[in-house]
Formats: sequence, structure tokens, C-alpha cells
Amino acid sequence: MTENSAQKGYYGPWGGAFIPEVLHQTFAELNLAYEKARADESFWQEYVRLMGNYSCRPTPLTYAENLSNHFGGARIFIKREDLNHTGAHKANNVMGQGLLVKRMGKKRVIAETGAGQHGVATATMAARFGFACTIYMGEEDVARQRPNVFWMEQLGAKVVPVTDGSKTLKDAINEAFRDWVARMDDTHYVLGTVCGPHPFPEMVAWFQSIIGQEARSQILEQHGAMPAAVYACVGGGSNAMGIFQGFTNESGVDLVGVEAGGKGIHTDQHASRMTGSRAAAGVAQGYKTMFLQDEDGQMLDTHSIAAGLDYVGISPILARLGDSGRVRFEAATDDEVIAALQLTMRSEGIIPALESAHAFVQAFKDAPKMNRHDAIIINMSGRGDKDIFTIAHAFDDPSWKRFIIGRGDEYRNSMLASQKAKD
Amino acid sequence: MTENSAQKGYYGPWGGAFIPEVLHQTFAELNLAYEKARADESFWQEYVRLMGNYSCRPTPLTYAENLSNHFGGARIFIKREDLNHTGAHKANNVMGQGLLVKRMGKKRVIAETGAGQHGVATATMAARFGFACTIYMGEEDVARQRPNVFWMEQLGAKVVPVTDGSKTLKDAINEAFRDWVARMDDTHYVLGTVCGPHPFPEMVAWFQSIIGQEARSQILEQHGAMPAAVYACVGGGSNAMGIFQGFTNESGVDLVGVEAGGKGIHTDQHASRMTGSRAAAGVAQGYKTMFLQDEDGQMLDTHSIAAGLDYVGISPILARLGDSGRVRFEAATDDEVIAALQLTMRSEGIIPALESAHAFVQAFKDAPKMNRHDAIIINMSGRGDKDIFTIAHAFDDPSWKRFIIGRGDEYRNSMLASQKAKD
Amino acid sequence: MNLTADLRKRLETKPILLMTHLVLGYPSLEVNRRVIRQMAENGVDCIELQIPFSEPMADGPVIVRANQEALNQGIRVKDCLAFAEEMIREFPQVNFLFMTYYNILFRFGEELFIQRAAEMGMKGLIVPDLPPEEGETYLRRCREQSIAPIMFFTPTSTDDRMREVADHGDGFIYCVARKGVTGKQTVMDASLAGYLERCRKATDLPLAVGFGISRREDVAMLEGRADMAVIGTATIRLVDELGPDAVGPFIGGLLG
Amino acid sequence: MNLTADLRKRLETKPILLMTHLVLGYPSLEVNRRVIRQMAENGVDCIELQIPFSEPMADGPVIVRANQEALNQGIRVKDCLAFAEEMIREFPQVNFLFMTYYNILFRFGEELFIQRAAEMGMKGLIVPDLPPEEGETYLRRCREQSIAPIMFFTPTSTDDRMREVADHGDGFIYCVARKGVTGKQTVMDASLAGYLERCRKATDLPLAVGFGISRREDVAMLEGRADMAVIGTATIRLVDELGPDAVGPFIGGLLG
Ligand SMILES: Cc1ncc(COP(=O)(O)O)c(C=O)c1O
Ligand SMILES: Cc1ncc(COP(=O)(O)O)c(C=O)c1O
Repeated sequence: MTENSAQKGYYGPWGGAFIPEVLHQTFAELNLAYEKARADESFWQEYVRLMGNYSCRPTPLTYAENLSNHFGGARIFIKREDLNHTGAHKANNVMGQGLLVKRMGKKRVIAETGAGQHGVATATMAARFGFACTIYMGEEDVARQRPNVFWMEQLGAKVVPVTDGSKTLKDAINEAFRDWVARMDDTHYVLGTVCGPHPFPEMVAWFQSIIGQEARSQILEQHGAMPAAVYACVGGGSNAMGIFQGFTNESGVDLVGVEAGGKGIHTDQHASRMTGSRAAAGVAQGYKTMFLQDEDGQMLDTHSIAAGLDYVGISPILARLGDSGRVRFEAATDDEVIAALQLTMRSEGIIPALESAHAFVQAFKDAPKMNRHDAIIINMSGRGDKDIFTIAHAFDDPSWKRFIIGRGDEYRNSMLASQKAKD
Repeated sequence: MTENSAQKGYYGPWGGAFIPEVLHQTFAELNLAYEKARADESFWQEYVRLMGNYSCRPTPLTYAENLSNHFGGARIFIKREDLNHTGAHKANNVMGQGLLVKRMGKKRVIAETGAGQHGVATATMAARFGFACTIYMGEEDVARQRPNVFWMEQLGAKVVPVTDGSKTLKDAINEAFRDWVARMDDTHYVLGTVCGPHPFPEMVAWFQSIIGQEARSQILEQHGAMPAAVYACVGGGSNAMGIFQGFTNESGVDLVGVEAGGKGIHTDQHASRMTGSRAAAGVAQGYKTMFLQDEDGQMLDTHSIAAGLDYVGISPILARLGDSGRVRFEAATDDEVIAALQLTMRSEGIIPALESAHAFVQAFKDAPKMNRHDAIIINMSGRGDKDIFTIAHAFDDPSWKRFIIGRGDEYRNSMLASQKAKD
Repeated sequence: MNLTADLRKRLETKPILLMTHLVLGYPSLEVNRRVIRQMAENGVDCIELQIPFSEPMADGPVIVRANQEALNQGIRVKDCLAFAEEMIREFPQVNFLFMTYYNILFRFGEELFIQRAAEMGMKGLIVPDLPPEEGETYLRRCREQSIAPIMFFTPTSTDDRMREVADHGDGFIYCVARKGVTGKQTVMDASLAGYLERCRKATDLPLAVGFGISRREDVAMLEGRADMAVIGTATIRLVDELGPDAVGPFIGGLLG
Repeated sequence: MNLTADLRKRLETKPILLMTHLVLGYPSLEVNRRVIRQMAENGVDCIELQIPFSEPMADGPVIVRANQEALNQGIRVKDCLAFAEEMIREFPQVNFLFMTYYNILFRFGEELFIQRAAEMGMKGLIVPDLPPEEGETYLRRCREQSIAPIMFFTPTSTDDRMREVADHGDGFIYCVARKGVTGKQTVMDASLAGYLERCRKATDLPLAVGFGISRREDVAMLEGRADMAVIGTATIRLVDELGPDAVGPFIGGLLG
């Protein structure tokens, strides 16, 4: 690989575009379309208009008075990406790429999805833009995230269960690339986060920067000063990059990325690349970054209570910002996440997605150490009601279990009955 | 009863405040607080600020280009109440009443809920304002709407299953009143729609008028003229009243309220008060309106695929607007609702709540008969992902059924296992 | 003789009167008939006949369920009227009152209902969801037909409100002993005593009070403070558990 | 002799060469050994030894599963290197190449890996996810160690791109017959023929082409159009179904 890290698509040693030759032309065209869009102010205006009209941007920056009082330290503000159409920041990226696809004249989009959030967002965008849509999703995730699969299908997308590898997100990404190399002429691959080969990290970060732009002017208006710190959970890193970009130039603002600590970063059940010691530099899925991998370079199985954080790699841009110390990385365990989620629900009437709740965990650790004239922002990347199956399960709610058992029995009986009627 | 229909709280012959004497003082205080708030411009400003900061008002008015092209008639606009915090217009009313409760110095709120939407919204408001909260919900609805019950409980509310009567919404309302007559000193009853005794219809309509105010200026900005028609589903009537108020003075705007036609308004399984012939004038639940009732005045069982429309009464204000011809009433059947829902999902990437989909049905019937220079607005009162259990069931999705059966079996086995471990 | 006069007359010979209550059609009109006989023969002064309604908003769980059961068994308003007429004829020594919710009158026709009730000799009407503000025509028609519209005092009523309400009422005032719905126990304490004093000052009409009365002592406690003790859910529970024939001894016991 | 020269020499006596492929450790190194023997003894010119990787992005389902199976059975990179060394020693008549993804080299140490491969007599490296733009040091080190970095032509490559890529390559050019991943059948049609003509014009290096070749006719079709036929998934399927001993006759049959 090149040693010239100032090359396009590199962030320090990270990034690049490790793509099969058959995609060379496709990426050349994509880069061109992206560069043109980026240079064209009207594109961004169209994007902002679309997000204002179809989603509900600007999303609010909510002052969490009760949580602030509870911790007695910094004033806590919450950036409400949960209020986006489809319930998460993923909408920003897909709608932006949708506009680009329209410009490129392609008629079909594909995407990978883990939790299903990016899949639902992409299926939504495809319905709105009139594109054909195929979503690749690990077979395990298909089984775990049935509600999202249902919605993707209802939105007109074809959901293809991926049966290779660990049958989760990274395998879905591989499979999406396999589709793309066969149908690059009419198809665009809507990558869901700030990872993958250049220009994806840069492009997705650009679309997500709308979060930071808004948050910056909102905190100035509401707090009258820069925040002391900004917290975001980090799966691939798109919501974190989105909000951080509003503050990277403000050296006084502590940017904190929170990874999935799973059962603890000293166990082998987590997905922390920048914290802990299971990750190392590597090249996979088209880019170079810190990957959770073994000594041979084989990717490891990961774990998080939040499906959207359960991924082996991390944005090359964030890896760089971590190296340089501009972004501080922390990890939150599954148990801490559940506790933060409960506190937030009861204190503010706000239900963060399990992913987002990771950011809340670290903010809650830091807030009490700060002063009342400090403000901190938590990026609430999505809403938690999508996670009912996981959260009710994690809370071990007996009424929920009885409800599901009852429904299941009903379905079994009705299916048996219609079976018999046929025989 | 009085024959003077110009009396406060009356709309033609409809409305009034048929309350037990024990609530006389409570209503006197509520009326006073409400009148004071209404006269105080800063109250409305505080309300608008709260809805802008905690929910995401103004909600967008989305131009549905694909649906417009599909029908080839009027330009179809969708008012996006689904993008509110908690996913429906119910947030407007509860947050408004929350502000009022704060002013009145009460510390506890109670509410009825059918589908659970208003219950979740109230529990959310209570968490945010720091009120104790009890939600009354028919036992049947508790069983059907378990996800919403789960969230209400997580938000800190106590959910009380009501085992009387038909065990649905109307019985929950009765039970909430029974709570209130015992604890009126510290408790406010957050009624969920534009029904019940005065001042509730007027007050809830006031809070919901924010929808119509926004929609009016948005359609002028986007379409340059008044719409030809505005469509809203009608359960109690709050989302309809909310949007209609932006247009009642514009005589050229056809205001269309769509009721639950259930299995057909000629069957006895529907909830249409203004269409069909099962309703008659009556007095119940504290107000006078058209109720679905038998010759003796006993309320009838109702049916709708949409739990939020499954109610015996209708707003007295809407009953009046129906009598006067200002609002046209139509009914949509369960089957029509499913078809409209599917078309909307696939065409626009938007998932209306089953309730809201009723409005879409009638709009889709009318749009093709209009011209391209006409605009119509559909009030999308809420989002449909809350309805996954009902929608997946209605669509008879086999993968969904298998998923639920599988989960149920898992839970059964783990419960049996932990049972055994205890023995 | 109108209801108020009748009650005053009875009070000349009794320290306190008794009003009992039942839900028509629960568990059946046949049982109602036997219960009413027991009540009448044991000296009850007034009997509330509750016409079932599907939305008994102001009632507690026992009565709510009785309403519902009666409706489930198909009781109709016209059955209730016919039955009441029969009871009035059979037990002339008792003052009968209809208790029900306003929609029952409204659907029947307010004027017609009041007229029918008056004609059959019904002494009063108790309609808990019809405050005087909503009852202008109702109150006028009751006056015209000389049937007493029973009004309510409650612990939340101000003195002014009591006087205002009493002005519209006739027969007696139904004093709600405490906040909440029917069927719950209350104790006689300073606050209840003070409340009853306020009631007394606000009107000349007899005062009826009930708060889960089930023993002789409960009734005795009211003597001197009110004019009539109201037995609400107690008899329903009794009939449910021991059958209609237990009602007589129960009533007898209450009067000591 | 370097790889290109070796292939040119073989082409003097054969109308077309053969390259076969296998995934190391699938189903086991033992079976690999037997398969390689069959290949070598039946005149195969080149063998691709694929070092398994957990993310085989550019491979089709059959090879993906083989990668995974091999990893599940615990194959390590160092086992692959040792095994390859042994094969090179045992079958000097065959040109061996490593095929793998870049992370395997990267984690091992790019320089070290290339050096090890060269030292053991490996003739070339095929790394499908390392385009020349990312392979500056890789290409330099391959040149230094005289091991051929195999480059790809694809149907989407422009003439300019082909020339550019060929400039970086050595040994032969791997001409991807069609869009999509490995393992799918393609037919020889005008468009494929035209594509191969473009490939030929873009480079002097030998051209290797594979597209689901499984019969003598498939190979024959390539004669005159390409220099080497690549047998990819066909042998894996064969071994799965009929065992390693079926490979010899199969290869023999391909050459007619
Ligand atoms: C709500 C939510 N937050 C966060 C993430 C993690 O992605 P990223 O790190 O790209 O923001 C996901 C991914 O699915 C998500 O759904
Ligand atoms: C999404 C939604 N729409 C509509 C309704 C009906 O209520 P209303 O007629 O008061 O708007 C409900 C009630 O729960 C609802 O949840």
C-alpha cells in the first residue's frame, strides 16, 4: 500500500479503497458524481430541503433538565436524531445518497444492514425515489430483527438473508459487494456508515455533518457557548462523525466516542476497536482501519446488546481522530447501557436506541464532574422503540414474555388448523 | 338540559359538561386555569417552544409526488404528525395539558388509553414534568397492545387494566373518572381527545390547532393557494380538529373526516358515528354527542382495525361541524385501510398508523377526480410502526408468525427451566 | 304528600330513616322482587331502583358489575319501568326513586320519562351525571310533575355551591360522604362531622348520607347528624353471598 | 525462469495452458495434497493456492464456504505457508501461486510475506482486493523478490485502465470473464470475444481466463483467444462430490 498518507481517501494511515478491479470504473464514476455534488452548492441545498420536508430536520436539541439536576453537574443537552423519519440518523445518509443515485441515473440500490435500521432507511429512500432495492442481512440478524425485515419488505425491498461467515453485519457487507460487482451498471451500493472504501467514509460523513452543523448553532443559541463535551456512540461511526464535525475545530470541546463494551472489554464479548486490546490495524471490507481480528488477520466474532454497534471495523476518520487524541474513546457495557436507558426514560420521557444509550452511559459518568456552566451534548442517534424485542428481553419482563408466548400459540394453532383444512 | 345552545361548552346541541357534583369544583378550577392560559399569550409561546424543543414541531408537510402521479389528479400533501415525539399528534395535547398541570400545581396525572398511543404520550409527559402517572386501559387492550404497555411502565407509569364493560377505551374513560373523583385535589385527568365534558373538547382542540396553523402556512408556501380538501381520520376527533382549524374559515376547503368503517358500515362491526345509521344523540362520558348506542341508550360494541378509532362517541365540535355541513364525513373499511397503507408504504416510504390510513383511503378516492392545480392535505396523525403486531397480523405474514412462535417457544422453555430450577 | 313532607313526617317517629338501593335486573327481577319485599317489610323508608346503564361512571366496582350483569341478561328500560310500577303498587309504604344516568332519560325522552315516573308514583329521580347547569329542562319538568330531583352535596362543594344546588333540589339532599365512587368504607371523623354540619346549614331539605354502612353502629353514628342513612353496595354483596332472604334480618339489625 | 517466460515456453508446445485452484485446508490439507498430485500428474501448468480469509469479498458461494470451513477447522496462515513450501518442493513442474486477500499479507507483514513466498519458490501472488493504487509497496517488493503480482482485467476496464494495470503486473493477466463473483457459468459470445480481443491488445502478458469451465468444449473455446484456462470452483465441487481421485480424470478430460 501507499506510504503517502496525504493521498485522497486517507486519514493518517487509515482509509483507502481496497476494491476489486471490476469496481474500478464504478468507483471512478461515484467519485466524480460525489465530487461534483460536493462542489455544487445547490446539491447541499436540495439535500437540506429534502431532509426538512421529508424527515424533520433540523432535529431539536433538547435540554434534559431532569437529568442535569439528577447529576448536578453539567447541563445535559440531547441532539434528537430519533425524531428523523424512520427513527434514526441513518436517514440523513440514505437520503443524501438517494439524491446522488438520482443524479447518477441509476435505478437500483442495495445495502447491508445489521440491526435493520439502515435497511429500513434504505428501503424507505428507495420507495420514495422509485428505485428497486435489495437489502443484505445476516441470517442471524434476519431472525433477531424480524420487525425490521417485515417493514423493509412492506416498503418494497427484497431482503436477502446472508448465510456465510458469522451471518451478521460484516457478512452482509461482503455479500452486498458481491452483488455490486455483478450489477454495478444500474446499481448503487448505499453503504450505511462512514466505513468502506473511499469515497464512502468522506461522503457519509459529509451527509451526516448536518447533525453537527445544527447542533453547533443550537447549542450556541441555547447555551450561549461551546459545549464542554460531545458524546456519541460508535458503531461504524456515522452518527459520531456527524455530530463531531460541528466541533472538531473547537479545541476546547472534548469529543467522546463510545464503543460497545458488551460483557466487558476484558472479555471476548464486545465490539471495542479503539478501547481494549483485541483490535489491530488491518484491511478488510475495502478499507484500512482498526479491526477486531486474530493474529492471522481473521476477523473475530463481536458482541453488543446493540445490534448497530456489533461490527468489527471503525471509521478510518475516527481511527485517525482517535490516534491524534482529538477524539477520546470509551466503552460502555451492556449492563451500563440498560441502566442508562432506564434512567433516561424515567427522567425525560425519552427512549434512546440501545446504540445511542452507549453515549448516555459515558455522559452520565462525566457530567457529575463538571460545573453547571458547562454544557454537554449527547447525540441520540435513534429511538429505542425499534428495540422492543431486545429491551423487553433484556429487562426480562414477564408480561412481555407471556404476551409473546400467547401470540405464538395463537399463530401455531391457526397455522395447524389451516394445515389440517388443506389436508 | 339547557336549550340555550350558545352556552359555553356547547356546539349547537352538542357538548356540555355532564359531570358528577363531586367534580364541580375541580372543573371550575380547570376552567379557570384554562381560560387564564388561553388569554395569556406567553402560555402559547411556551407551548410552541416546548413542542419545538422536545418534539419536532413544526412537523413537515411532505409533498407526495409519487402518490400524486399514481392517481394523476390533485397534488397530495401529507402533514407529518408521525414525526412528533412518541410518534403521533397525541403528543401535542399531552404536552399542552402538562404545562397546564404545572401551572395548576398538581403532581399526578391520569389518563385513559385505547391503542396505548395516548397512554405512552401521557407517560412520557409525566416523566418529563416529574408527575406521578396512572394509565387506565381496557383489559383487552392491555392484552392486544403489550408493547405500548411495556413502554408506559418503563416510562414510570402505572398501567391499570380495566375489567369492566367491554374492557376497552370507553371503560377506561369511566375508570379514569372514578379515579379522578377520588383524587381530584392532586390529580389532573389528561383526556386524550376532543371529547368529554367542557373544557376538554375546546382545550384539546386548542392544543391540537397547532397542526392546522402550521399546515395552513405550509400549504400556502408550497402550493401557493388553499388546498381543495383536507382529510383526517376521526376517532375522538383530535387530529381532525387540529388540522381543520387551520381551514374552517376557508369555505372553499372541503374538510373530510374519515371514520372507522370496520367490516362495513352496514354490518354491526364498525365505529362510524356520523356515517351509517347506528349512532344517535346521547349523553355519556360527560358530554352530549352522537353515540353508537341501542334504543335504550346502552352503548354498543364497536370495531375497527385501528384501536385508536374504536370508540363510541365523537367530538361534539365535529358533530356540530358535521350537522352544519362544514365537515363531510366518510367511512373507510378495514380492507380499504390495508390497501391504502400498502400503497403509501411502497410509493412514498411512509408508514401511516392504521388510524391515519383511514384518511388516506378517502383522499385516494377523491384525488383522481381533481385537477393537477388542486392540492389536498392528508393529516398523517401517527406512524404505523407502533402497529406492527396488528399490521403483520392483518397481512398474514408467515415469517412474522414463525418469528413470534419461535420467540414464544424460547420464552416458554426458559420460564419452564427457571421454574424447575426453583422447585 | 311530596317526598320532603313524607320524610319529615317519618322523622317525627324515627331518629333516622333508611334508604336502600338495588340494581334492577341484578341478579334478576325475580330476586329484586324478593329483596324489595324484605326491605319494605323491615321498615325501609326509601328504595333507589337503579336502571342499569352501560357506562356507570360514578359507581364503584360492585355496582358497575351489577349494571353490566343485568344488561348482559338482557334487561331493558321498559322492563325496569314496568317492574317499578308493580313495586310501587305493591309497597305503598315505601318511597321509590329511580337512580340512573342521564342517557337513559335522554334516549327515552326526558319529558316522557319524567311523566311516566311521576304517573306511576315514583317519588324522586337521582341522576348523578346531571348537574343543575345541564338540567334546566329536567328540573323544570320534575317540578311540573311534582317528582323530586335529588341533588348532591359533596365534600368538595363550597357553602355557596351547596346553597345553589339545594335551591334546585327537592325531596332530600344526597350527601356524598367522601371523594370517590360508591362502595368504600369511611369513618366518622371530625372532617366528616364538619362536612355534615356544613350540609345542614346549607339547606332545610333532609340529608341522606351513605358510606359503606353495614352495621347498627354505622347507622347510629349518623343519628343527629343526618336524616337518612343510605345502604348502597352492602345489600348487593349480601344478596350475592347469602341470598335475598338475608336482607330482612340485615335491615332489621341496622335499626337496632 | 520467471513466470511469464515459463508460460511462454509452455505455450510453444500446447495450444492452451491450464490453471487450477484450491482452498488450503478445505476439506483438509491431506485432501489438498492428493488433489494437487492429481493436478500435477495430469499436466496442470499453474495452481492457485488460496489462503483462507474470513472476509472473502470477491468470491462466490462455493469458495466462500470453503474458506469458512477451512477456518472452522483451525487452519492457520503458517500451516498454509509450510504446506505450500512442501508442494513446491514436491511438484517442481507446476507453477504455484498464492491467492488471498490483502489482510493476510498485511497482518503477516507485507514485506515478510512476499519474501517468504519468493524464498519457497512461489511464482506469483493474486490479491483481488489490492488494486495497484493501494499496492505501491506491494508491487515494489514483488519486483524486488521476482515474484509475479498478478493483475486483473475486467469487462468494465477501459483500454486505458487495462494498459495502466498491465504495466504494474507480471506473470500473466487474470482476465475476469464477466461481472460478478467466481463460480458462475458464462458463454462465449460476441461480447466476451470482443472483450478478450481488447485484453490481448492491452498487454503482451499471457492472458488467463476462467468462467465456470467444466468440460473439454469450454477449454477448446478459449484456444486462440487466451493463453490459459482457469478452473475455479469446478474442482472444489468435484472433490466434494466424488473425492480427490476424480480430479485427475477430470483434468485429463479437459485437455482432450
Ligand atoms: C440508532 C443507531 N445508532 C447508531 C448506530 C451505529 O452506527 P454509526 O456508528 O454509523 O452511527 C446504528 C446502526 O445501525 C443505529 O441504528
Ligand atoms: C395515530 C392516531 N391517530 C388517530 C387517533 C384517533 O384519535 P383522534 O380522533 O382524537 O385524533 C389515535 C388515537 O389513539 C391515534 O393513535
